[in-house]
Amino acid sequence: MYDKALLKDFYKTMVSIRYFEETIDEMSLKGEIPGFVHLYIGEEAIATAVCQNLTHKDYIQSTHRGHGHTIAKGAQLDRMMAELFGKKTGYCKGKGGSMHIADFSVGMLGANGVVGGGYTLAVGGALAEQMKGTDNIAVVFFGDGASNRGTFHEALNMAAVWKLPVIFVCENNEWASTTPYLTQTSVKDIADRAVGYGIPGVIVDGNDVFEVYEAAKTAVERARRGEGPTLLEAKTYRIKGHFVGDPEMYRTKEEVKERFDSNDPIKRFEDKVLSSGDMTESDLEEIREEIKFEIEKAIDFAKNSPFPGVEELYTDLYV
Amino acid sequence: MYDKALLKDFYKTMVSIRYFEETIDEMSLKGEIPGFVHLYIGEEAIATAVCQNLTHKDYIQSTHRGHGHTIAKGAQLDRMMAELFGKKTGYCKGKGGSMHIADFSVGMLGANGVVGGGYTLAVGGALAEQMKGTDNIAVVFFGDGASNRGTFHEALNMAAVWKLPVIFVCENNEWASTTPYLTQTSVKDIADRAVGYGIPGVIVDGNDVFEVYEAAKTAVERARRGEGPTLLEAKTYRIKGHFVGDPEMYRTKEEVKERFDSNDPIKRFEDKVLSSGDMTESDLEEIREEIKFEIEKAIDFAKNSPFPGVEELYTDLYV
Amino acid sequence: MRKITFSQATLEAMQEEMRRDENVFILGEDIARQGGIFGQFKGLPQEFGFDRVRDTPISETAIIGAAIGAALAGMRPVADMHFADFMGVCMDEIFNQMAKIRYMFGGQATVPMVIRAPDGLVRSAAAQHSQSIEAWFLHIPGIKVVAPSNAYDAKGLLKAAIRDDNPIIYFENKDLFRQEGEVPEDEEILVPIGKAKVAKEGKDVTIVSYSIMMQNAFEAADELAKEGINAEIIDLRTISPIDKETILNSVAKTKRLLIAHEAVKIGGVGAEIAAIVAEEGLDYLDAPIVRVGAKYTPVPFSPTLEEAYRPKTEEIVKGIKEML
Amino acid sequence: MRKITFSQATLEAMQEEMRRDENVFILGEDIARQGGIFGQFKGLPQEFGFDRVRDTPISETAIIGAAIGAALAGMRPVADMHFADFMGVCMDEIFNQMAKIRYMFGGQATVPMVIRAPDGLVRSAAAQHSQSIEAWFLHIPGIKVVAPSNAYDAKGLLKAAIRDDNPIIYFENKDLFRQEGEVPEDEEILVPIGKAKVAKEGKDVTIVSYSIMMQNAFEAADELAKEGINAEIIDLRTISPIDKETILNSVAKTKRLLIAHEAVKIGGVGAEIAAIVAEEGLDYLDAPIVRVGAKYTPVPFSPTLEEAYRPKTEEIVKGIKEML
Ligand SMILES: Cc1ncc(C[n+]2csc(CCOP(=O)(O)OP(=O)(O)O)c2C)c(N)n1
Ligand SMILES: Cc1ncc(C[n+]2csc(CCOP(=O)(O)OP(=O)(O)O)c2C)c(N)n1
Ligand SMILES: [Mg+2]
Ligand SMILES: [Mg+2]
Repeated sequence: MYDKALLKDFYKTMVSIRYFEETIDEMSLKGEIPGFVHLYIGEEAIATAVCQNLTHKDYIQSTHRGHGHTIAKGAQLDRMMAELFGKKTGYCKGKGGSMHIADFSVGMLGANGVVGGGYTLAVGGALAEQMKGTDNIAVVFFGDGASNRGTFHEALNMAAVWKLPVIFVCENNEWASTTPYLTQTSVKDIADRAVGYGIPGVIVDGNDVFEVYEAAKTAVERARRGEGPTLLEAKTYRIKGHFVGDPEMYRTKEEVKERFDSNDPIKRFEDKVLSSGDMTESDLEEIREEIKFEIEKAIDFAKNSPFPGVEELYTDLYV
Repeated sequence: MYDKALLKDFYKTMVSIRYFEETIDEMSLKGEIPGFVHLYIGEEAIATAVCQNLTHKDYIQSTHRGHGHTIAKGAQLDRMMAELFGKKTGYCKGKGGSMHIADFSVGMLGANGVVGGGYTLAVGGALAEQMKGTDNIAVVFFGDGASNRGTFHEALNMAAVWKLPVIFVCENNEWASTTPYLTQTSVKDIADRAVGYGIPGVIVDGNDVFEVYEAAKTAVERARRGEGPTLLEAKTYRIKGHFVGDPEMYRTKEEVKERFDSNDPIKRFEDKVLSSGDMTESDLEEIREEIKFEIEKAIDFAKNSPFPGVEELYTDLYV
Repeated sequence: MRKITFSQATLEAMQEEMRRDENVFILGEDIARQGGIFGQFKGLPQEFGFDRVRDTPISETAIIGAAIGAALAGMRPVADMHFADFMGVCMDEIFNQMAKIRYMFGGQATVPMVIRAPDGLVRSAAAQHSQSIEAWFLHIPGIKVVAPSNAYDAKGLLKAAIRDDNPIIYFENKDLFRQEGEVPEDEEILVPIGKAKVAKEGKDVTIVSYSIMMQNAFEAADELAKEGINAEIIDLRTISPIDKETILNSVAKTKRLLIAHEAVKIGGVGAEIAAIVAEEGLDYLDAPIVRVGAKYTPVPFSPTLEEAYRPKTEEIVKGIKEML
Repeated sequence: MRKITFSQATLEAMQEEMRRDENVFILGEDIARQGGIFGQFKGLPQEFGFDRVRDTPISETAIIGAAIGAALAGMRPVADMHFADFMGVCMDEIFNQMAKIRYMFGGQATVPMVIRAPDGLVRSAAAQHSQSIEAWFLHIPGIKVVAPSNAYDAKGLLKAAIRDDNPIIYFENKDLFRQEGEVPEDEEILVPIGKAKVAKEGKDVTIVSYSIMMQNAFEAADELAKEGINAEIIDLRTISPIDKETILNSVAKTKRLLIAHEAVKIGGVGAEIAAIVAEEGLDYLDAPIVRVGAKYTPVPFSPTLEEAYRPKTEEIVKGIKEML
């Protein structure tokens, strides 16, 4: 069904995100990475599948939980790692960190420390492309919690009424920090909110890279054709604490383990491609080794890079 | 069907609003009323019918177009008029004016110069009553244009998820300033947005005082029973310019005249009660005379009241 | 020389910049169909189309957010705020996104956009439609802030702002819109951002002002001239970054400083200017600094109270007389 | 005396006030289930229920709006902002509604509410989670602003704020939460709003500060004492309204003034204080005023840059030495 190159891409991206994050989880707990770090482990299929439909000319707006989006959009692991370490060689020269990671060269226009801060910026990116007459599009990722910010409403209305090429991807991982989403969100399916804007609202299994890929593809094609926005809700689950160091008093370890064991998107992918025979165990192993090696290089790069000097405090403030 | 006292109330309120506003339209054009003035003429049935279901213990949050809501909630015409004139005897001692008219003694918690500023305050009023265990409720009026503010979304979600006794009344008069609502609003029926919050969304003919009354009654009872919010969309039409002095270059006089002649809520009421025989022409005439007299008194009161002295600049800033 | 209104001057600035660069566009509420509350956009959609002169929903956060996003995507948006008072609605977009994106992302981005913010008192518009809030933005690194006091500067600062690659807030006083001023016709007018202007030379006292209060400054100077007091007047033009040098040079000469703005005195831009001089020019001073600004209340509606609230020429005159 | 953390002090304030008055309640994101990022709400829902200690959606405008509405309806809400940085999201509610409702409606309303706003630098939280923005609110009539510097004041100011009938913003520095201070156990602690405190008497120079920078002020004073310089330290406690009298009295005595805060120096609270003294106490001054504040950039992430950004004790010491 899917050609092997695509399958390899899926796997490579998902595994890159997983290994990258497992590493920074460790580094962050050891105190080598400063600041707040939010992990995407268990949600890899979403960024992977959505971004697979995008080119570097398309834009994405990300969240506080942005490593997955950044990797999936095509950023290099070494410069990402350096940024997380606060080093001068990082994408943001150490000024951003995990919560503000960005790689403009591949259309990744930034993680965002403000929940719900990305919607309207994505609308603006889409507006620019519409005005320029390209078929480039913008995608904004956001959480279930973020879906209750007022910016959601303003952005969806504006995008819908102007038929902008923008896709709103809700990563419903059932938790907003310590809040189970249903306790503060008035609809079970956030995709239902599409009705209020007269646009398609689509629900997918966010841990099935294939399902996300197909739905995203439909939305992306629609946007490129000039038919306007789509609200895509990917159902998933937050495996890690809200941030590295979260004591997670609000749920049990068992609940998490059960959800992960039964629904790890990478495992599901592996099972599927192995049983269909589309990939072999050694195909997968090869990719895993390759990524491990890259992560090691990235760590070396980050560790061996210098911190920015104080003389850089005032650079990049104004043009 | 309706008892005569209720019919009289409907008529009295609608005519009070109409005459009050016709008077201030004139006064404002003559320069006797300072500041921005927005008229509610042609939309009287909505405030009238909704507020008929409320007591002075219920709260309303109003808009920049707030005279109708204020009168319907039970404020006195003389103190309102004085406020519009900027006089010391006004409800806000001259500090508020038309855009900030309020009468806390009857639960009218203020017009608002910020479009969409009232939603969340109404939510708070409803929350307070819920916490206190009363069956008082809050109502917020807002326009079609205001329905695109982010505050709409945050307020409706919060109200829905907490099952607060608050009613969101959209006065869809087809215009937001110079903007025909469909050019900037992504749904034809704003009531459809209720789907995104899992609450009832109800559409009524806003120029039919009876239809609004019944729908509001259902919503009010639901709220008082603790079953949560309703989004009520009343379809109407803005007869006057956006503000007094608006050159109205964006639509024709003919369009407006046709819409008013065919659909004046007061005329529709008169036709109905006369043809049903529930009221007589002299019943109506008596009420009209009474209101005219009251308006004259209100004008006298306002004109003869003093302006606030400069020593009042600093009063009422802090408790 | 040709006289045009301040409003017309801003319109010409838009026209010239939109003709020069097709990436410049403007978005805001009721700007196209209506032509702007102050007529400041009249004719623009007819020349540039309703795409580049774009009416929006009542969604200030989306207006500013979309402008930021479009700027990141290579456009040069101008976003109209309708009334400066509504900047609270999109304050997060302004201070956490627009102002920080370039720095936070290590210079990867430029955010060339202008926010047009009509501010100030206008006949009894009351608490939520009359404010001057420029001081907030002085305290936010990453933004530049300008405020013209006359038609010439209105044109020159707006054109310069549109060409600047940084995010800029352009405060335009609502009462100035209808006022006329000299603006030469066949000349490219660009007022440099970051430089104050000595609007009148003098030797006895320095008055620093900007926007509409410049008129009070001139009135006060005329008044004082009758008594032989020769005031120097500095028009700040740019509020952030403040042109310290011009101010300090003037105070070095005059030994006295009064700052006047329409915004509330406490915590206003005048505080920063006074502080700069108290830090870097204290020895110049022969008299206490005086600040003139609005009283510390929300803007009241009633004409009598609005007048009491408003900072006045007499306060400038009185303040200066007390220094001498 | 008993020592407790700043965080514990705020918790006790909440407990005592919620016990005293059933109309007091608190709402905010992740405060009940989590107990607060800084543990500052631990145990509250267990005692007062999840109704009065209320987790909310991620909807800052609705949180503040609902608090205002509830206050109008007779409750005494405390709204938690999670991070002060998010106040931009609900700035309209804060400055156009909360601050103006009483005045605009001619005194018909009271708005007894408290916004708790954790602010300041905390290990590399970066541009959007590290800011100190109290200066904006000084410029907004109708609000009071307080900022405790230690556990005792944290308790006393929070209790006083909850009892005050005006809207109050309570800035609590994130780095202070874990620090301990002396707080007597069986005593009602109420710190009066509007009064600064002379935290240390001295005669050679006045240091005005508040919140976490008070610690640098003390460090600097110790440093200076070694060289025989005796600094007086004023803890502002209330940022709006500023207690002019205490400041002016001190400067009259010491003849020298340094103001230190963690917020960006330009346009900060220090500017207003410097301006007050340049206006009303210029003759007292024997040396230029000095302000110490953060550098004029967004807060950078990297530890090296964050350190460069942060205002430091040495700057206070150096500033004072240069005065003498
Ligand atoms: C405007 C704003 N409010 C609150 C926060 C604090 N905060 C950070 S992440 C988060 C939860 C976000 O939940 P969700 O949107 O579901 O994303 P997830 O973390 O689950 O990926 C909160 C409340 C913030 N950063 N910005
Ligand atoms: C936040 C905000 N944005 C813009 C405005 C300017 N404005 C005042 S009324 C109005 C139109 C409102 O339209 P609608 O909500 O439909 O109410 P209507 O005037 O039709 O009753 C606008 C744009 C404002 N007052 N507040
Ligand atoms: Mg989530
Ligand atoms: Mg309307």
